[in-house]
Amino acid sequence: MSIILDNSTKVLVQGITGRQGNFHTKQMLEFGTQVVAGVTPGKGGQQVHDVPVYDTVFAAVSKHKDINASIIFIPAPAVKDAAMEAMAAGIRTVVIITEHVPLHDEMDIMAYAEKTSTIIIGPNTFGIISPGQSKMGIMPNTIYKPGAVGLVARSGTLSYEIAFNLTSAGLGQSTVVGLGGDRVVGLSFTDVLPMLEEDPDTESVVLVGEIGGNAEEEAAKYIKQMKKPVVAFIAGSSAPPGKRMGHAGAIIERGRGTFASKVEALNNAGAKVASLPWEVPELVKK
Amino acid sequence: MSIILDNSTKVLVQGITGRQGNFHTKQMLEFGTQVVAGVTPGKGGQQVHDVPVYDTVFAAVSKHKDINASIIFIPAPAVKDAAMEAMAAGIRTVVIITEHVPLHDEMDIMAYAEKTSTIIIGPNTFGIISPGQSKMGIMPNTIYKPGAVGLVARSGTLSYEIAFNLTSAGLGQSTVVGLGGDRVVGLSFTDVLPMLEEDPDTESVVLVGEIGGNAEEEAAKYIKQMKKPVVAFIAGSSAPPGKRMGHAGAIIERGRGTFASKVEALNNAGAKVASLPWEVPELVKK
Amino acid sequence: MKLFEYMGKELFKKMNITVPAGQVFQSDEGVEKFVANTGEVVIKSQILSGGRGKAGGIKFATSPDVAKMAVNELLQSKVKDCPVQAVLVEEKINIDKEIYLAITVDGSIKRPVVIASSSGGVDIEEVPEDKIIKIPVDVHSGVQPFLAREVARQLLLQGDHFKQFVNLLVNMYKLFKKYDCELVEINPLVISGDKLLAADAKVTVDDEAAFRYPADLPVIDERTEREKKAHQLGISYVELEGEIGVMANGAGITMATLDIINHYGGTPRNFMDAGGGASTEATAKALEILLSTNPKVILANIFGGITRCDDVANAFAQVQEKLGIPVPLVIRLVGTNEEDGVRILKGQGIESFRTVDEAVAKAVELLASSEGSGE
Amino acid sequence: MKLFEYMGKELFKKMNITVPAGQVFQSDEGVEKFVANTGEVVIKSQILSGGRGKAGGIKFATSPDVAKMAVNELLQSKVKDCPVQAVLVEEKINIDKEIYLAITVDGSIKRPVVIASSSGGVDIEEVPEDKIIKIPVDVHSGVQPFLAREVARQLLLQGDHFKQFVNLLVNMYKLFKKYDCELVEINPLVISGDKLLAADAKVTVDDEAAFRYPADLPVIDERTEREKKAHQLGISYVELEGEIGVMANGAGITMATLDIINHYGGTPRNFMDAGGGASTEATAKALEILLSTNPKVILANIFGGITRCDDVANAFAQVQEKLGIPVPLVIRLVGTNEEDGVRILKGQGIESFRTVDEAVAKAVELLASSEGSGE
Repeated sequence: MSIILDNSTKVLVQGITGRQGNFHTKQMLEFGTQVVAGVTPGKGGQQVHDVPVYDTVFAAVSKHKDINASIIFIPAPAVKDAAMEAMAAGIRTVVIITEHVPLHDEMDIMAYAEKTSTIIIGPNTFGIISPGQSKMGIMPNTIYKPGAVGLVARSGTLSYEIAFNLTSAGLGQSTVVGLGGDRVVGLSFTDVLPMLEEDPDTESVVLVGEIGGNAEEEAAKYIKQMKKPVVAFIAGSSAPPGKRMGHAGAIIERGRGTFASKVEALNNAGAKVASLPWEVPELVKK
Repeated sequence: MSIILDNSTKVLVQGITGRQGNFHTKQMLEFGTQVVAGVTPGKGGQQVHDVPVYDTVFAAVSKHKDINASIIFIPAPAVKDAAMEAMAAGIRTVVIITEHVPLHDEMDIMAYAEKTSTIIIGPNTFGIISPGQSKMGIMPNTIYKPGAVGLVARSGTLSYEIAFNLTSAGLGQSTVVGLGGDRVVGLSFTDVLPMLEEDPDTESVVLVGEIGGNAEEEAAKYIKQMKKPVVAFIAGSSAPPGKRMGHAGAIIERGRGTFASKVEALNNAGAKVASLPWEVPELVKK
Repeated sequence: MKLFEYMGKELFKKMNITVPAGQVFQSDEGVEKFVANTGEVVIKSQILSGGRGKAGGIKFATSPDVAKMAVNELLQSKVKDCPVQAVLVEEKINIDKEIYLAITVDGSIKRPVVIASSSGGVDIEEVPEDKIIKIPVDVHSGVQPFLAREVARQLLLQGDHFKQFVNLLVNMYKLFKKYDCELVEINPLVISGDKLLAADAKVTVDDEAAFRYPADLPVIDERTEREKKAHQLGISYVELEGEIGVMANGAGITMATLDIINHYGGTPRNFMDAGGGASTEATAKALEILLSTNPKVILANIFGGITRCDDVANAFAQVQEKLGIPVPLVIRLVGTNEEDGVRILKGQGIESFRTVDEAVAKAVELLASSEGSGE
Repeated sequence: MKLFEYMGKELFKKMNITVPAGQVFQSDEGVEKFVANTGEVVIKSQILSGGRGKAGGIKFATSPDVAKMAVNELLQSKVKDCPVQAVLVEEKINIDKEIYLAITVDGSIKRPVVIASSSGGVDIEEVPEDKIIKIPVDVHSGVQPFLAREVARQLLLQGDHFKQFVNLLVNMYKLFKKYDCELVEINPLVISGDKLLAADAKVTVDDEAAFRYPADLPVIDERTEREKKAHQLGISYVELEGEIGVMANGAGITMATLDIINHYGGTPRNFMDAGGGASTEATAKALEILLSTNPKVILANIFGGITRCDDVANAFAQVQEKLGIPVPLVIRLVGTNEEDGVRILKGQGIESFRTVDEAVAKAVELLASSEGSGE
């Protein structure tokens, strides 16, 4: 088992003929993901790595009625349109890899997702992976192994670092979810933690957060009532206020979202907070 | 029993200090409606017929937490705002009396109603009445009596005519609903008929339709499976195509929504269709 | 409010929807020059009814002087009973393919709907259901490019036509929203070489939104003077061609009253919904409008609710005293303050009835006798 | 992108939000004339940091010559380390009451939020939570008048102020949407007699929406030349004040790398997220930017995924051969094509590590010894 994504998920790739879409479709297929169709307007009828391409999502889903998830590799200005298209066509899990999506477009996407009860992962995420089953995303195929740690992170490469540390320490993962680095993203810690808490194949949870926003503080409220052990790592202890550390969300503004407030909230909730990334596996094993 | 509205419904009047709002608040109170509050921006703190007035709907519902329906007497240009306000404040039954509401505003209202699962009656309706219990609307207080006929109509005075005929013939009513005369309105026949079918106190149903649109044809599809007898009357048998007969919806355009197609659909569905208004009571009694 | 084709095309141009090169003329002044610069042209009479082509309202010309003659001919003619007050002279375009495209409101789903068909150029009513593409629009998101792409795909458009169509439909929806439209129709939308051109334009805007029409929206009024006057009184009034002048209070009951007149073999001269709660004064004015149409009989069907029977009766009494009512008058009066109303009418020698049945029967009987008497 | 106060106020005026009469000056030319016509004025230095009042960036003047002097003084000064390049001279208004009003984005509820308080004029952070009104906005319907009325009611506004406020907030939201804003803040919104005036303007627009900024939006850039250059390369780069030049691939891991440097007692000179999948060429350019800041040590933390270790290693080799790297270099290299990468680096005499732990420890050690050596 796993959350959101498993080996039965039928995946559509929006923007499949682009450089990124093409490359990662190959990676996903190699990992075992069931990529059943792709979409690029004007390229309908082509094939990419033997995956049929359609002009619109409606055309794809009318041909492949079992499509139940979509991953978007589309330039930022067109992401809102692509996400709306997926939702309007009835797809209820949408992973948006693209970075630099305008904030107002993100809010529009999330409002439509709320209305249609769609799970959005991202934008600006590495995606989601259930090792041994399937992945929708751009994470390297090699650093994960199946196991019982659920990992949820705001940031990409940092989560690779931690997954790599876990795997090296013999700790496999049930599902790894990247929430995305923007100020407005779809799933948040408080959405994913309950799924992991209920997933029978997840025994412990690792949360990788960062400064900015109050997602970690909100997560702490839920962690308080969790039965499964939670280990957390928060990036940005050294970041000066007012500077955006790459992610739109990772900024301490008006004194909110500091490292200290997050660590305190997580500690109070009973999570073990690692000071350094490589301490995470030890804390999980305890 | 009755549908939508009964003697426990707590009613808010939006636009209570206006000429219409004031007059009909009095009428409703006399009929027994529980009007608990009113709203007119800038008039908060006043009273109308002993009903307290607030500046905003939020203020009214925070004081009267049991408000569960609102009736709107607001000039057409501000109706969308008023209806959105009621819905945003959590009120889930909204009756809009106002006529001349712009079509695009009506579509916006209905989209928001769908999102919030709100029952909208109208715009351009006489409202809803459950004789012996409560009314939200502008219908005369005197022509109804409690009974077992459910009456649903697109048009106001014509429904009075028919209710009056029913009452005169000794046939009381469970609930009378006016859908409103505009092209886009909230509740339609296909929403109300199932409610009447399930209402234990309704024994038979009278449908008062008119030319234009396809609401009666849609209704016929549902009537086919109804257990309770249905009598229908359709206005507009003599109307020439292309002319709007007062109601925005009552127009035969592009050959759709003709009298003949409606009568045929209703007959085929097993409804008895009266040729003249005064035939309705006889057909109900049969 | 329906807009003339040329007005619709002005709006199209503002919203970056391409139309053929053209110019509108209300006289022949400048026609020759325009045609000399343009070449072969089509000359279209600007009327609000459809089917003007079959009715002779469209002419073609290849030279300036032929065009000038055709313009004059059309401007002096009536097409489908409408005097032609303007013509639109446009470059004649090569038609590779005609598409039907419209955005309108579907009351049954309470939202806008995009309607399209590869079978353009003919009345959409004549196109079989399965050749018509219908896609509802979520008003919260509007017509996003993805929806336009799906329509383009179903229309089997390719390459550059596909891209142009997507922009066109997105802009067409913006126009639909911006001008509070009930209908925006392009029939045909023409593929002409590498171009996509709106060869016709039907735009209907919502009368109820008049208070917020953008300043650049032209206003046209095809109502008669009487209809305008009634409108100012808040009365819903439509002229018909029969004999009995009708007044009632409520649209549905007015419609039903006309039906009942028909049932009894009479013919209504008009639809007049005097509304609910009209005062004595307003009712008197409505009655004056009725009288001005010289009906053979006047029938009022008043179901008093908000409307008070005594107010109505007083209005009739007032008009009779002031102007005289030269034709038979039949009034059905029931409801609020009914007794007072009946008494007032009786004082004026006007008979009233309690049921619409009796009243209409009486009106038709009076009509028959007035016609019998050769009046 | 933050806008200067005067730019924000230009947008306010376009959206019918009233601001005090004022004029912006980049020299003293015209100041005397403006003040002669206006009377008592306030002169505000246009900088992007808050708290300019306490820092001496605001002056008052009652006469033209005093105003001219104050303008010159401010234009020659630095406020909060920013050289003042423009001043806004405005009529001094009587303040009856100050309100705080802002629209911003609340990431936790994924929508805009209206924030208001009767305690205006001070930093909103200093206002107790229970004195702050927060109302989320549904992006589908936006700020409708009803929402603005509720805010006005909670602010206890009355009569004409109430009505003006409703219009102002509705327009403020339109501005927020139209210009893709992250923040529109008016602090204070001033009640002055019967008027409601935006006495300050803080507008921040979303950098990611730059491709669709309306043409009338001014563009300002407070980034350093290096930051701009990095931005053009698609690199996220922020200058800091420490000693170790840092490069990593990914925002989170870059942040964590800085944290680890701190943990070991070092200080980072910059934040540089070179992104995922950067080519040899792009990585070489990023490294050149790093070198231009003259760090004492360079630390690269590369977790190969999409990024290939051999590409990164080749970039370092290239730069070393072309320009030379005059400072100690520490590289953590793991993941895709790791072995190739390590071999290439070894060929250049560059040591690499498998864990970030070792790499950072080494970098800090080298920093200490470089400082120890008095370099």
